Parts: sequence; structure tokens; C-alpha cells
Amino acid sequence: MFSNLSSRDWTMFLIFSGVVLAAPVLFQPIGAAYPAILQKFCIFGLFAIGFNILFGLTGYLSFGHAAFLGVGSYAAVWSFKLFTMNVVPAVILAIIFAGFFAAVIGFISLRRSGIYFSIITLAFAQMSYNLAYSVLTPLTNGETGLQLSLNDPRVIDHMFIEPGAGLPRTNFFGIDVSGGGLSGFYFTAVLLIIGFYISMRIFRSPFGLQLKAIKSNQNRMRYTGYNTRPYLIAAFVISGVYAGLAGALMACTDPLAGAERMQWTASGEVVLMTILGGVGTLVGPVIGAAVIKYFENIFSSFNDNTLNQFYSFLPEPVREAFVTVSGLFVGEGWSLTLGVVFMLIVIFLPGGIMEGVRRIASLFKGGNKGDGNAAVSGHPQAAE
Amino acid sequence: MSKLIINRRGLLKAGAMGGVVLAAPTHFIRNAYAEDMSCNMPTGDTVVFGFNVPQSGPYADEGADELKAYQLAVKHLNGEGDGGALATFSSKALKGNGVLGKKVAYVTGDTQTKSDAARDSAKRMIEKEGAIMITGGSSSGVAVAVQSLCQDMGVIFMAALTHSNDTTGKDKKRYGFRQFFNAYMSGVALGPVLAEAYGKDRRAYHLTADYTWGWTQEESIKNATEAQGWETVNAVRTPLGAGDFSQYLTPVLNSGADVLILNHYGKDMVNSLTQAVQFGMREKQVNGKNFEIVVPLFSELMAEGAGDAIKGIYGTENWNWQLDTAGTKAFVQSYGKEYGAPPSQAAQVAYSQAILYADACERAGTFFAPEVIKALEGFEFDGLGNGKTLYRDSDHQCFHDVLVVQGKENPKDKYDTLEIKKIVPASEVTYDPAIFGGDLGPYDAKTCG
Amino acid sequence: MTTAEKNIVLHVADVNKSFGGLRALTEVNLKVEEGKVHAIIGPNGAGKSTLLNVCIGRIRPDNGHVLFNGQVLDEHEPHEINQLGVSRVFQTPEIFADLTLLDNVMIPAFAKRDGAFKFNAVRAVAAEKSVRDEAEYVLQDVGLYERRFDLAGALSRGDKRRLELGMCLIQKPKLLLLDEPTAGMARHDTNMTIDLLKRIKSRGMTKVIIEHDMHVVFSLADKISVLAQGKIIAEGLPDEVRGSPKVKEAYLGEAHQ
Amino acid sequence: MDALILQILNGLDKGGAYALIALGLTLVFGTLGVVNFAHGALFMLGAFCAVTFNKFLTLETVTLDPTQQTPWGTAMEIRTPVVEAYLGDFGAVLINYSVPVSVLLAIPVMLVIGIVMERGLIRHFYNRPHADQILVTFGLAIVIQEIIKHYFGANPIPQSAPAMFSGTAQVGMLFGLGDAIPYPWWRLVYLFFSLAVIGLVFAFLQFTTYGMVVRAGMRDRETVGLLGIDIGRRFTVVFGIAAVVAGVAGVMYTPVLPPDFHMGMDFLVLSFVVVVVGGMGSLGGAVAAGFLLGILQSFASMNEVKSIFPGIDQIIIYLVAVVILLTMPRGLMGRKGVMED
Repeated sequence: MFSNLSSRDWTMFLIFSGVVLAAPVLFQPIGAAYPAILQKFCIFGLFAIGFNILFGLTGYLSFGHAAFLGVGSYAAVWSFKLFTMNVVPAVILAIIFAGFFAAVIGFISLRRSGIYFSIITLAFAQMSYNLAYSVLTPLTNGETGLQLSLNDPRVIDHMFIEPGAGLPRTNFFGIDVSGGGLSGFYFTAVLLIIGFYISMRIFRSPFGLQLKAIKSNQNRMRYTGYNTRPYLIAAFVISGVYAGLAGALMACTDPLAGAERMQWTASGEVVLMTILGGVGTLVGPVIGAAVIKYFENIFSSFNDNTLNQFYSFLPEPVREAFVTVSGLFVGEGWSLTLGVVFMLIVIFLPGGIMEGVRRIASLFKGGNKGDGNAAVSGHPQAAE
Repeated sequence: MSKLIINRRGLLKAGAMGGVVLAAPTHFIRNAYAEDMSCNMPTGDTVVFGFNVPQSGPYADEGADELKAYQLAVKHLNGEGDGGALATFSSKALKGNGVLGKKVAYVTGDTQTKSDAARDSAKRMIEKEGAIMITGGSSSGVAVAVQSLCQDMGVIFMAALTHSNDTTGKDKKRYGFRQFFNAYMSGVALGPVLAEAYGKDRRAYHLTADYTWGWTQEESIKNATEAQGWETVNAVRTPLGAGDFSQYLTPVLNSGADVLILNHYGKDMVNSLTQAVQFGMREKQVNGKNFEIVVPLFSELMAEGAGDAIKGIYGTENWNWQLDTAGTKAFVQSYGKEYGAPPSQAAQVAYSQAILYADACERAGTFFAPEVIKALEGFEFDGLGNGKTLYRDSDHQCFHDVLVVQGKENPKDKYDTLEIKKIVPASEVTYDPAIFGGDLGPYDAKTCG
Repeated sequence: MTTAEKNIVLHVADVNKSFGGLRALTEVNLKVEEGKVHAIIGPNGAGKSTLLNVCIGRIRPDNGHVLFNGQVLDEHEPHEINQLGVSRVFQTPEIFADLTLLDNVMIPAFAKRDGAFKFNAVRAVAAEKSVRDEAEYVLQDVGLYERRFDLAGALSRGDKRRLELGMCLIQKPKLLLLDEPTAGMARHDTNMTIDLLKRIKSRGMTKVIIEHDMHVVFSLADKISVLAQGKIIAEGLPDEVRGSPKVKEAYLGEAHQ
Repeated sequence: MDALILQILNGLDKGGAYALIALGLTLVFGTLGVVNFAHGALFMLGAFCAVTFNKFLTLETVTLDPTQQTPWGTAMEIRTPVVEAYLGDFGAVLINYSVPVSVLLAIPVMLVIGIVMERGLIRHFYNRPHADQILVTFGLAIVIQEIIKHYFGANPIPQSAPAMFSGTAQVGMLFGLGDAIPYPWWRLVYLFFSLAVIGLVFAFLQFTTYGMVVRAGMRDRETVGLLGIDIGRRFTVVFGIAAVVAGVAGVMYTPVLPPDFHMGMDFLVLSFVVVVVGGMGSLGGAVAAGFLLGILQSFASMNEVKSIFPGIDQIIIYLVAVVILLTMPRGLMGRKGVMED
């Protein structure tokens, strides 16, 4: 077992797990230590890790991965409604459905490559979204989103317990997952760590190498004796399963599934997360996901009050000027800031945030070998 | 707190499963200690309200209006400014010294008009910033989503703009309250006015936004107009955000219909109405009558967006700043002085929801959610602008006068877009809550996490 | 005749191929014997590369067949043809530029060991000791061992071609197709490549070489076919071909143009 | 019959809009090899050229009249038009024709915007992976969109067509169907306008030396570069043209669709689908796909069709895109090797 990962990989894995598990303490200073956002970090981290297995390794840019997220969510909520509030069957069901859905869509769309592939996946996701929003309302509850209700059958739960007055919470064998609280976070965190570990193993395995080779030169792969289609489909299904798992976790921590989860903007978001963090790197996508979710949730919450407090050390007229200027970038201006961040990062750090991390690391090492190399090639290097 | 208590039968069954350990129910019996504690009970000298409004996306302007109104309400609650409608408000519990002696502070968030984002934002305010109450929103999907979250978290949700019957119908929640009117009330109010203006022998063609709000409005308006003797020729669903509606509008032209009813809101409404007018529908003669367009739900902001196309079009509103009530005048004065423009109905609903919650706490003498809920349920009040209003206990829907308005032919300025044609008394739009079903759920407070 | 037939590894039988109005291959017949180095020479545009492309399934012939050990090749997918034991070095090197040299060579080794598809995601590459040893051996063979951790994209053209050769060699193909293995190489590189090809000649794999450089052809080939305007105009041992007037004409014709 | 003709007109009209947006996008794809997610923002900027011009014409001075009070108790504002008053009758004419006049203004404005964008940003991304291009142009699109929102608000701002074109034309007369087919004049104008712009772009590429170089560049960028032609400057111009085409399309569309800050994003996905269905790097393909999808969308929205396939109008574009891309590997007219990796 231990020979499978190098000691460097183990170090990275341990640091990663440590940071994730200690997040409720570590993220306190930046105001992102409450359960809901920590859960979102983990969930979108998983989503991006899975997406990266497809995009980062094979170079196939799917613009429709949100569809699998949505399918996972719907499957999980249905499991809560029909069977039990325990999250385990919900997660399993979501993975099965998302995997199956991904297999079908992957089988069809992987007949094409490049942007043609991207558009086919986009088209499938948009069709799913539009139908879920309207015609499929009996299955998805349309715009309102699929929710739990008091008269859900929940057959398995009803065999053992009498329903209480209100809606039950989702649980992991008795531990609350939904309804806020750190137990929900730790549930997602453990799955994130498992997901990260699996992705790491995939990256380091011959399968991962073969996927990278497909990205590098698919023709050569064919003339080298590989049937590349099953490889691509496998990668597509794996990333679809990750998306389904992320969707299931969204439903577990907050039992509601809405159609907008499948919209192209949601698919685009995971693409941006992955690129922002660093395509083809192991940790990058998780960081990208966290950055985007942080902006969306924290920057949007700053209002003039918050700013006045923040600049309270300044004298009145200066403070007002500061508040007015920074007011453009927070609160309702959070998306402006996000746009600026996208541009700055990609202009100055080709290869995403991980490229920056690498540069800083090489600066500390004092060596310029790796640094020069990366700067010249301008492409994201394989995972570190 | 939802309690699930294992009964003996259940235990026996579990035993019979052969040692299957079911720890699940045990957690439901916990937090007996929390009986008198609601989520985020304020401990210091401030109490935090959470304003969850759309700040990005198509409804950002509406969200900005709501936020302005909330900030004004906070000022008035804390005894700053001119006190606004607190002076005219029938309940005199609020003293202008905050709520229950605690100064009101607030936090804000962006719903993006998306259920997930709205819930994330609400969770942040509840979990991180300790908000005792969440209010805001500009769509029914978001309202229903946030409402169910708040029920689960044990935090009261005071919905702002949401017009679907479902919000206080099949999706109603014990912790959710709506001051805004709904599609059913729009239909009941609008039907007779339409029959009076356009005659009883009319053939209507519906274009409906293809999602739950659109459907409930289509159904409500259909019922109301058919009760007046109208015939519904066709009801066509259009995709949300279609942009160009020409392909749905041209079939109307030769369908034999002489009224077009647009069950659209926001940008869809602006686009479909503008385009319908471009297709000459206002000048058309069908069946020897003038062709007419009706937009059942209006908003001032969208009326402004539609420009000239809105002139002469009938619709309904929850409230309008030109309304002649003491509460309206006080609020319009206060808001106008602060922001230099009259408030929209979004602002009014936001303002009154914040005041109503604060008042309920004051009257209940506690922030403990179940008590506040009981204070709101069945509460009758006046002086916040809508006239005499009842917060019905069985579905948490407010019943007050509904306005039938018409686009003004010669507006004085850009705020003068709509003209009040009829004030339909609350008694006429009141209905039996049973027709929409739903279940409010329990009062029990939950704790956060 | 029968014994000779048995030893035929590659048999191109009456292959025709035209692109639009242009006839690229006309009634081409070719028999390559086991263990031999068979060179195909001819002026530019004679159809040499088309012929190789037909052999590896990149192009389907209009009619006729390509038989490999008695199996019809032209109906197979490229990866199936490779799995049957046919590898190819391209005219412009086809390598995995973003991967290290070691990875470049290990990938074909996996294909040889695991077949066209195997979901091998459990073990790490680093744990595949035997494949790695083999890859390192091959890299030594082609003289690139020292650079095994470099990215393949950083190699010179000549090194890339040698790497590609290594990628083919590790699969121990029954038939190796080489499309101008020394094109565009400096003299020194060419000589190194010739040495390499000579060294592996003894390993018993059959080779088909397309080559421009007569020096290379005559130092390697056991048998030579001359292709001109899509037709085989001469065939035989190197010495026979060297003296053939037809061949001279074909090349001179090209020179005149 | 009349219903069909109306739907064909609708489809052509929609198709014209799709084609105009897609044209610039595919031009940039084909020549510069850049995936430009900010193209929708250019369309939106064009529309806001018209809004700005109209705002300028209707500029007012505000004086407070303390003797009169607004219902909310502040001094009444007296608004007097400045520009319109200064220009007199001509001002009224200008306001009436503000949309078509804005087209003339939008051309230089969008050209400058396009050139600045290309020189300042896009240029540095020619040789970067598509992923980087997507991120930077998407970031740019958000920034542009938020700036517009900051100045103009989130609400749509209606623009009216010139009075002459605000009524409906009786197209039915042409087919002997009487007044069964009324069609808005402005939509007809838009259709002819889009055809004219498409024609101009094609003529430019076909008949000018500039265009020849650009076409050659679309086919083989490296070789053209090797010929010693300053391809960089040509690329700047190509990007400028793409921006202008998107911009004027936006201006002319304002009477049909009241513009708001988000309209670029609304059209972004659709225009990508159109470009790809047409085939990457093919101008003819983009135009053909634009009209094809426009017409199919119109047909799918007919009640007769919807009653057989519920919801078909919601997905028709995507369904057609999938079917076309699966049957024709490179879209309607795509060339090999463009954006396939």
C-alpha cells in the first residue's frame, strides 16, 4: 500500500487532511468558519476534484457537469422522501444515478472532441435544466425545488420510529448532518478527504498516466494500442460520480434540490474553479472552489456598516472615501471583484493559484530551476 | 425541535432485525435544555436582523429597494429619523428604543434570485452572524426555499416579494410569514374590473412563464375571468428568460382571442409586453372589439422598464405609493426624504415586514420564536400603508386591500407610471385556506446546529 | 513458394487508393518476409506514406487488402492493429510532449501488457517495477536514459524520433514500420540512428522502412521496393535495385521536375 | 398558412440576431484562435451605446422649486431638457431616430473598444491554453457587466424605434393573404439590417486584400505569419470588426429587447451553440446555423408542435445541436483541426 504513494504525496495528503479537519479553527480569522460555508467548500471542492479528473487529465472540457450534480441532488432528496433520512443510502443512490447518467451522456458526447464535445455536454445539461424547471416538475418540483414534506412515505424510517411533529433532519446513523452544525461539516470533510485520496491515487496510477497521455497526444495513444474511448468514458463517469456525490452532499446538508443547480452557469462555475486553482493539479481545484465560494458568500455580505467598522481607525472624511471606494467591490459588487480576481490571476499566474504557490515555494527554496521551467512553458505542470 | 420517540413496537422490531444498531432516533430526544431558547437568542445589547435580498442578477434593483426600506425600518426601530409609519401603526408596542430594549443591527446577503445562493446566504446570517430573523427575497422559488430552511433552523422568515399561491399554500411553514398578496387574490381582484372595462364576452389567450408561480397565476386568473363569463382560448407556456417572445406572440394574432394575458414577471414581462405592443396588438380589432393586453402582476420598476408599452394596461399591485392612507403617507414621506424617490411596493413590503416582526417580539415580550409566531398569528393591525390588515393564523397570509392599477397615459414623471383604478377590499379577496392545502408544521423551536 | 508464403509477415494485396481524382496507390502488391528489413523508396509523392497509413489503419484502401500474418488489417481500428503487433514511427515524431521520457516509454509497455483497455487505477505507476525497469532499459538502448525525467517536448527532433523508436521497441512488435526515421536529422544523428537500427536488427522483428536517404537504405535493407506514382516499379535485393534503369528514371524524372 | 409565414419571419428575425452575434465570435475563433467569453458583453455594450446616446439627448437640468412639494415632502424638481432644447427641432428628430443614429456612433466606439481589448488583453492570450482564455475573457465579461450595472442599474431601459417604423407592416399583402400577417416594421428592418451586415462582412473578406489575408490566416495562421505579413495588426482589425458587428447588432436590437446589463450573458451560451453548430471557424456555417436554429425554434414553439412534444420549445436548440454535431463531426461547415483538441 505504502509503496503506491511517494512520501511527498503522503505529506501533501496529510497536510491537506489536516487543513480540512482543522478548518473550523483555521478559517476563523477570515470569517469563513461557520458550518454552511465550510460544507460548501468541501462540496464544491469534491465537485472540482472530480471535474479535474476529466478536464485536468484528459483535457476534455465538459460544460455540462452541473447536470450530474443536479441528478445526484434529486436522487438523494428522493431517497430521503421515499426511504430514510439516513444519508448513506442517499449518497449511494445519488452515485448510482449520476454514474449512470454520466455513462449515457459520456457515451454519446465522447464521440466528438474539443469544443464540439464541450457544446454537446452543454446542450445535454441545458436540456436537463430546462426540462427539470418546467415539464419534469412532478419529478423535480420545478422552480421551487424538490423538498421534504410531512407526508413523505419514508418507508424505512417509519418501520422503526414514529414521525415527530416537524420535518426530520438527515442523519448519519444518528448524527445530524443537516440543520447546520459541525457534524454536517465533518461528514462532508471526511468524504472530501476520501475523494481527494482517490483522486490522488488515480493521478499516480497507470490509468491516470494514460489519461494524461490522451490529453497530450490522442493519436499516438491509438497507434500505441490503446482504445481511448473506454478510458475517456471511464474518466467521464468517475468525474460524473464525483459530481453526483457533491450533489448528494448538498442535499444531505440541506435537503432541497433545485433545477438551477443544473444551469450552464453552474457548469461554468466548476470550470472556473478548476482553472482558477490550477488545471491538472491535485489541490488546485479545491482552492479554486473555496476562493469562489468565499467571494460569493463573504464578500457579498459586506455592507456600509461592515466597512465603517473595518475602517473605524480612520478619521471621518478619509473613512468615508475608503468606504465609498471599497463599497464598489463588496456587497452587491462582489461579482465585480470576482471578475477582477479572475483576470489578475490568469494574467499574472498562468496555471492558476497553484502556479503562484509553486513560485513562492521555489522562491523559498532559493532554487530557480523549477521556476524558470514553469515560466517558460507557461502550461500548468503535472500535480505537485 | 422535532421529537421522534421510539415506541416499544419500534424497539422490538429493531431488536428483531438481529442486532441492527439504530442509533438514529436518540438524537431526536436531545436538547431538552433548549426549551426556552430559540436559535440566536440575542444575549448582548443588540439584536441582529438578516436582510436577504437579490443584489446581483436581474432583480438587483428590486433588491436594492428592499434593502433601502429595511435600513429605514432599522432606523425607525432604533428611534432615529422621523419614525415613519411607526407613528401611524396601530400597535403602539414599539417605543423607538430598538426591540425589547435591544438596539437593532442588521446583516445583508445576496440571494442572486437562486434558491441555493439564497439559502447559503441565509445560513451565513444565521450561523455566523447570529441573525434572529431573516427577511427579503423577490421570487417565490427563493421564498419557499428560504422559508423551509428557516423552519428547519428555528428562525422566523418574513417573506418580501413572493406572489405564488404556494408560499402560504401548499408550501406554507410555521416559521414563514407573508405580507404580500398572492396570485389568487390578484385574480379575484382583477376579474370584475376586467369584466367591467372590457365586457363579459371576451376570449382570453394566456402566455405563462413555465414555472410554478406562472402556473398558479395562470390558474387563478383563468378561474377569475371565467367566472366573469370569459372564455380561455389557449394557455401557452413560455420558457423562463426567453428574451424574444415573437414565436409565442404571433399565434395570438389569428387565434380569435381578443385579450392577451401575460403571466410573466420581471424581464420576461418587460420583453413580452414590449414585443406584444410592437406586433400591433394594442391597435388590433378582433371580434369587433379592441384587442387588450393584461398583466396581472405589476411592479413599478418593471413598469418603468417597459416604458410606453405599459400605458393603459390593467394589473394588480400589493401597494402603491399614491395610495391614500395615513400609513402610506407617513412611509412615503420618510422614504422620500431619505432617498429622494418614492418607494416601490417591494420597499413597502420589506419595511412593513421588518416592523411587524419587531412589533411581535415587543408584544410577545421575548425573542423566543414560538411566542413571536403566536404574537403574529391572527394579529390585526392598521397604519402600515395597506389599511386594515389581518395576519391569518391558519396560513400566515396577510389579508388587506388589493389594488387594481392601470398604466398611466400621461405620467408626470418617471415615478408616476401607474394609476390606482380600484381598491378591492380585503373581505373580497379572502379565501378559505383549505383550498391550497399544506401544513404549517410545529411551533417547537430548534437550536442552531 | 509455400515455405516463402509462410514467412510472409505483411502482405499488401492489390491495394488501390485514390483521393478525389488523384490515384495515390495503384494495384500495389508487397510481401514482407519475417525478420527482414524491407525498405520502400521512391520519389516524393510516390505514395509511400499513404501505403504505411493503409497498413496501420489510418487510411482505408478503396479495394485490396493488407494481410498481417494472414489477418486482414484494413478492417481493424488502429489500436487493434497495434495490439496485433504492428508499431509505427511517424515522419513527424508523435510523442507525448507533456510527459517525461520515462512515462512516454512506459505507456506503450502498459498497452503491451494490459491490452487496449484496462482500468488500472489501483496500483501507482511508481509501483510498477517491472515495467519501469523495462522502460529504463529501452531508454538506455536509444541513448536517452540520462534525460528520463525531462519532458519529451523539450527534446531535439532527432531525440524525439529516437524516443518514438524506443516507444515502439518496448512493445516488441512483430512488425515495425518506420517512416523516414532519419528525415531532417543532422549527419551525426543519422549515424546514431542507423547504429541503433542495426543493433536491433538482430532482435528478429520485421521492419518496413520508408527512407529518402540512400545511405540509410543501403546500409540497412535486406530488400527494397521502389514506388513511383503509386505503383511498385521495381523490387529486389539492394544491389539489384541499385542497378535498375527504371529506378534511375523515376528518380531522374523527379529531379527534372 | 399565415401562422407558418409568421413563424418563418420570426425565425428569420431571430436567426438574424443569432447570426450577427455568432459571426464575430467565429471570426475571432477562426483567425485568432481565441475563445472569447466576453463577446456577449460586446453585444451588450453596443446596446448601451444606444442607451447612452438617448440619455445624452434627453439630458435635463434639475432645479429645485421650494414652493412646490413632492408627495414625499421634498422640494419639487423642475426638469428642463438641455440638449434637445439646444438643438431645437433637430433635437426632436434625433431623439426619434436615436437608435439608427446610435448605429453610426457605435461603429467608432466599438472599434475603439475592440482594439483596446485586443491590444490590451486578448493579444497576450493567443498562445495560452483555451482554459486561460476562458477565464480571462469571462472575468472581463463580468467586469464590463458590473460596471454597466453600476451606472445604469439592473432594470431594463426601453428604447423606442423611430415612429416611422413603430407600427406593423402588412406582410400578408405580398402573399394575397390580406391583413392576416401583420409584422412589426422594426423587425423587418432588423432582418434586412442583419442581412446587410452579413453581406458587408463577407464582401470585406472576399474582395479586399485585407480580407484575403484574414481568410488565409483563418486557414493557416503560421504560414501567413511566415510570409512576413504583419499578422498582428490584421488580428487587431479583425477583433475590432467582430466588436463592431456585435455592437451594431446590439444597438439595433434595443427596440425589440429593452437592454439591461445581463443581456450579454443571456446571449452568450446561445451564440456559442450557434457558432459550433455552424462549424468552428466557418463564417457561412455560423450564418446558416443562426438562421436554421432561429427558424426551428420558432416552429418548435407552435402550439401544434408543443401539444405533441411538451416542452420541446425549451430544448429544441440544444437537441438540434446534439443531433447535428453527432451526424456531422464538425458542424454544418466546420474545417478540420479547428478547436478539436
